[in-house]
Amino acid sequence: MKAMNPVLKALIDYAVPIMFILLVAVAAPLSGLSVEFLANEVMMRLARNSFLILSLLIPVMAGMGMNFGMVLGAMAGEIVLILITDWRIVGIPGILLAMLISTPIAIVFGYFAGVVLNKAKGREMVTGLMLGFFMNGVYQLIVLYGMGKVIPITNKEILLTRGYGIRNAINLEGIRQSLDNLIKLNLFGVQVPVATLLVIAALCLFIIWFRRTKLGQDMRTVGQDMDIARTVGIDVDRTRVVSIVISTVLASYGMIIFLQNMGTLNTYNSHEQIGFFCIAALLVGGASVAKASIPNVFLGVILFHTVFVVSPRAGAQLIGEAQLGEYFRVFITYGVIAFSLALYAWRRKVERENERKKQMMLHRAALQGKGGAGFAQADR
Amino acid sequence: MKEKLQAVISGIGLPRLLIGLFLVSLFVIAPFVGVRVDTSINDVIARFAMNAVLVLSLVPMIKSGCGLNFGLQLGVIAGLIGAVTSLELKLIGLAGFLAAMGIAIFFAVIFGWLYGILLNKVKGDEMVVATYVGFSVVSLMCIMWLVLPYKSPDMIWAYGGSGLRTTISVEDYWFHILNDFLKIELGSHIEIPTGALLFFALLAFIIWAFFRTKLGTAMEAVGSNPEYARSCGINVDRVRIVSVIMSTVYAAIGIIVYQQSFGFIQLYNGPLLMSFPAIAAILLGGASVNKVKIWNVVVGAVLFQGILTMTPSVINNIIQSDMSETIRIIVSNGMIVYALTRKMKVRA
Amino acid sequence: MRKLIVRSGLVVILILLGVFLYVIGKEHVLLIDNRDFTHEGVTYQAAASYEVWVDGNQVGRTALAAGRRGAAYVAGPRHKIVVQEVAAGQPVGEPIERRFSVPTGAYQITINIPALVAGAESFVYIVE
Amino acid sequence: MPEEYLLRMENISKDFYGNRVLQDVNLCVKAGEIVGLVGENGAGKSTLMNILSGGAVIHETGGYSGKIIFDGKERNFTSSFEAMAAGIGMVHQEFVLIPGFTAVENIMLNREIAKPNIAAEVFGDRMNTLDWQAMRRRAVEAVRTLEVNLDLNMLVKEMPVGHRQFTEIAREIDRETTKLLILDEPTAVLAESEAEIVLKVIKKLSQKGIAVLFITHRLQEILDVCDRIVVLRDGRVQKELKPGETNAKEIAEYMVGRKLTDQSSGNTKARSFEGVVLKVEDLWVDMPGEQVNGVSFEVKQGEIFGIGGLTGQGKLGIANGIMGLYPSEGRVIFKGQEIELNNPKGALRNGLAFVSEDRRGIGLLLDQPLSLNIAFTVMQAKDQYVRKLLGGLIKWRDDKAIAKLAWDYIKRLDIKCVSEQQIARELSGGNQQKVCLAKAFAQNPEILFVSEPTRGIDVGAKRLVLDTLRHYNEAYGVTIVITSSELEELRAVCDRIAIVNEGQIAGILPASAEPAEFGLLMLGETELKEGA
Repeated sequence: MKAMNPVLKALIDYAVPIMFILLVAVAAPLSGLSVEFLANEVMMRLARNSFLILSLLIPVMAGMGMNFGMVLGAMAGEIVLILITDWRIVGIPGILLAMLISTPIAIVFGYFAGVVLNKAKGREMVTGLMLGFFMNGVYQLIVLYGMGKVIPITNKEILLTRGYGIRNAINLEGIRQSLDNLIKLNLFGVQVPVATLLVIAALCLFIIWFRRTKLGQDMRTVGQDMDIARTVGIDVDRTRVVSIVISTVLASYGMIIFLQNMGTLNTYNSHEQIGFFCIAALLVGGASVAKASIPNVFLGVILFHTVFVVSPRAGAQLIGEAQLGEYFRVFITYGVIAFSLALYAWRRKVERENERKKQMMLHRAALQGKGGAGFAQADR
Repeated sequence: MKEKLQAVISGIGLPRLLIGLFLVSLFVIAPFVGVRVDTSINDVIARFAMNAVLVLSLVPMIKSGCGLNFGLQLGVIAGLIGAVTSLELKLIGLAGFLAAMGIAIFFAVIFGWLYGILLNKVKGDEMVVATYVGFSVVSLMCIMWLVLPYKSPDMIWAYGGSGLRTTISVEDYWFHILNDFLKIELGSHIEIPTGALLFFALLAFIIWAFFRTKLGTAMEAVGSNPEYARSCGINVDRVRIVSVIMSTVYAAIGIIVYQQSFGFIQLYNGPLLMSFPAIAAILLGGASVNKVKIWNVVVGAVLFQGILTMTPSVINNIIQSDMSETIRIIVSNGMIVYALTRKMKVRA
Repeated sequence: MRKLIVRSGLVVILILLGVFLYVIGKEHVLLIDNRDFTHEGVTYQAAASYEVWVDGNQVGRTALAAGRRGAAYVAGPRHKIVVQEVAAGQPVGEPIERRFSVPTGAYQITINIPALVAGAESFVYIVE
Repeated sequence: MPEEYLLRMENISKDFYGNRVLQDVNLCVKAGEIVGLVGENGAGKSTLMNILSGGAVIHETGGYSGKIIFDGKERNFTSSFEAMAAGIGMVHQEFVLIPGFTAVENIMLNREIAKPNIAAEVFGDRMNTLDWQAMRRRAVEAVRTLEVNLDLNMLVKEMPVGHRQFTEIAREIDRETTKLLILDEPTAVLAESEAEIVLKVIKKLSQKGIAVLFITHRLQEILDVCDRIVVLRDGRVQKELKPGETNAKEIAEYMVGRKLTDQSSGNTKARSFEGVVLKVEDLWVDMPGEQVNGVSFEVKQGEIFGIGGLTGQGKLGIANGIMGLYPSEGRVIFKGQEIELNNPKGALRNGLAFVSEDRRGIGLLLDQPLSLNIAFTVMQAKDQYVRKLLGGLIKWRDDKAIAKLAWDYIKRLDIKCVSEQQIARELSGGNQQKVCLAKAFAQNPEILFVSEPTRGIDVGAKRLVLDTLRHYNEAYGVTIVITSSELEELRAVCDRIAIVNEGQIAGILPASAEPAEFGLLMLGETELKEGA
């Protein structure tokens, strides 16, 4: 078995980012959007999404793949934002208080998700995805039927006319962009929300620091080989649960940052797509199910969202149908995830087989002196 | 006595028991809150006939060890192409229905074959890959529905624009073609769609018979123990592809049966989440990720459609609010999560 | 043991922080009335127009004429109000500056300008 | 002055479900002493080491009787972590290493040195940051003790096998508390030059005062490094020997024992055969744990050919490789025709049949009726028991014919079952094995491979299975190749026996040869070495 050509290997490794770079290169000029507009859009989306996507990194480290259960965190964030809006807590204190209160909720959700995922080892991703759909029902139960009945809601503006249940869309006037506008800088015509970026930078530092802790090392161990981790005395299940809890809590913060930028909360839809978009963006950045780093996050956000911004316009210019671009966006989101997951699963299989062959060859070579067969044969 | 009870419970399966009791209690309560039992039964039967083939389509893949077919949408898409093309050809009645099926099966075989090859390459991760393949194909087809050169005025947007409508009526073509075949009316409120039920029975019989052939036996062995199957000289990958093609073809037929009963073809994002209710139904019926019997399909489809029919009418009358959608989400997705967390047999 | 103390301490601090954030982030709407107001038998008559600033932001775009009402959204308990009488677009006399605090529990709070100008303590009140 | 023993195991007995595997074993080790432990499979070596290192199996199966005194205190370890804490390190035969980690990370696995920080005050010690410098220092120190050249920053998966072994040993000796090191076949996967370094390391460790319990099947190694040799057989200490006062042959004799002589070859009349039916040339099989490294042998028409050897030496790989179940290379010629490797169907079609050692794994469809189990292979591979409908388009399973076939074998092999519809899972081990045999017989094979035919079945059934094989061979002239770990069994039923050692055939002897000769072959002692 010959080793794979390194150029080809790199090409396969980075197939998704390369595809997207090409896509951007073609679609951006076609869209006819100005560089300044694009830069502003991308900067805004970078600030809006990065925190959420960073929340995916830790479960990857623990070998649990893409945390499709991050929507649970997003739900926790939304529930709290509804409460904050009802209580009329505004500005930075509102955001901070939302984060503070969402923490215990996200911990409970994350713990639940972690326990469920531990029961579905080897199928974490599809289980996480279904768990997200399931919890969507629970979320509806809380927000559509519980709020205003069991959970007191006084603000009539966010309640449905029937007296309980939250409306489809809530105006987050009180906290709209208050983090983004805290420190704002204009760099060559690009609005830079410095405070948001600082928060994101802090999270990056946290992740780097976390990797260097004992817990981080344990997660890497568990991620590499659960059996060995167990043999050397690491509590595998607990470690996995903790990784999901951290991810869920971070996702709830990420959702709060995301929504303060958006300024409105689509009560029943905001979280549904968020998991797909974040995971697709991370994969576009060159991450895989087993390996994801901070640069992947930023590269991914920039590429994915550039395509997102330009594709409707490019579609309109090319075929005269803006709707086409809309569909195209959805298609690439799902397509990227499908492609990356399939590519990864396939490569893992191939690599395992190559590894086996390599070992066999080494073994033969070692035995050569003892009268085994020669290399020539093994090389076939 | 207690042990006996436990044995009975574990025999039926706790989730099935709970859902079954819930359904029975809904039927008991129904008359008291002003819901007619006969119309309810009629609805359950109608919806069963509408959905059962889609649920049935999951069987071959579960049997061959490919897991729950989260990529059911692939077959649905083939069915949609068949239906739309048949309408474009202006074929009415049985001819249209058969043409739709023929075209659908043709595409389903091709899709299933490619899909099967893909699933063989990602063994062990079939379900998650399948989910996203399903999603991507649906969204890709969204673009195709806009672009493909269908011309029939019954199907394209009225206001000049190109592309197909989101819902297309089959009223003038083959609406209720199966449902009305040998239809039996019991009183004024119960209509039994005999044709659709017979059609389901025929398809179920084909599956049953298939697993009594050499290839079917091999498929079952591949699903329960791929190593064993290989040691007996079976080409495991090929058998798996056959199972995927079968599932896809059945899904394509299933959606056409659904449309003739429902009266509309739903395009664009219509089929996006179609795999989940079907999967939930079969799990509810007692199947697991790698084990299934035909009666699981029947029991599951009845229970699941029963819940779907009864909760809106009964629950809404009790608490005066429409919780049916929420309950559907919780039951169907909860069932799937539950099944995924069950211990799978360790493969050799 | 030590860990328990640290942890419970942290929880207490976080709860206190939550309360603190609640108080300083709580939004109130100040209804600023330049209207007649009777309180404990004393009636304050609205006659002049005023420009009003709450925490440095002007209420409304123009001066508040007699009989008019303005509104300001503020967060937190402590605020500063500055009132300047105007006539024909020209300031009349010195601006009056008053500090006041509002209860966290109340959302709608009324401020009566004539009472404020007259130096009454009861210029801030809550209408049930 | 009485000598101080670091470890004293006294009257250790242990049974698994009434099956006695250790009987009154006494074993003492002094600090700095190297004790070699030898014995056949099933002699009780691994059970004894499991007891000593707190293996979970022991506790789950009801513990043991007897006393362990380690480091002056009586102990009863219930988990490997307790044993570790007390100072007993164990290097497993299978590496407990994370392939994607460096040597440092692996040496310090779950014993990382951490610096406290504020977060740890709240969230527990696991939030402490790792002190890489200190960890590296420790690893360097451990490797220096071994005096080997190991790149600490190299990922384990990129290391040669020998270096992985060093990494494992380094981890065990890094524990400052380690006083006794158990090495289970540390040289099994190594080339000779690497093995020599490991032996040197063992000696060095003993000079530093660490006691070593050394398990190996390579007798020469034991003779080279050990201070004392303990031979286990059938759960008892058969003999303690000093290397200077013994030789390989003597050890082998104690190990294999002479008990066979009276009973063996009783059944075996010396038969002679003409004509080669199966010729294997330079066969390599990549079966995990049972690698075959280029074996060549011939099987004669109509004989019963045995393949023996210790576990893990590759004897099981041969049949699995020929049947195409594991990736193989080489040539297999059956009746003058080359069999395609890596293709089970080809082997089956050519008249080869196989009864796997992994009965429940790949031998049976556990949830199917036994009738289908018997007929399945022949149906799939040869299209028998199938009714062709619509001109062969549909191949309908002929359940009637299958039931008839099943009943035929149920009677012939005396399979105890309720009916032919009974699920295979519900049968006892012996009856399951009979079903497996029936499955193979149903194919009317010209040559039958049977692996571990008596593993996990009771004594009466054992006899029956062997007799069945023998009868089948004599009545139909079918050539049979039996692979088994039990030498007695092979000697009782086979005509010739090949012994596999380290993936190669160490020698082929007639069944009537002396047990000790087989023993020597199993231990890799060729005539040549013995003479030297």
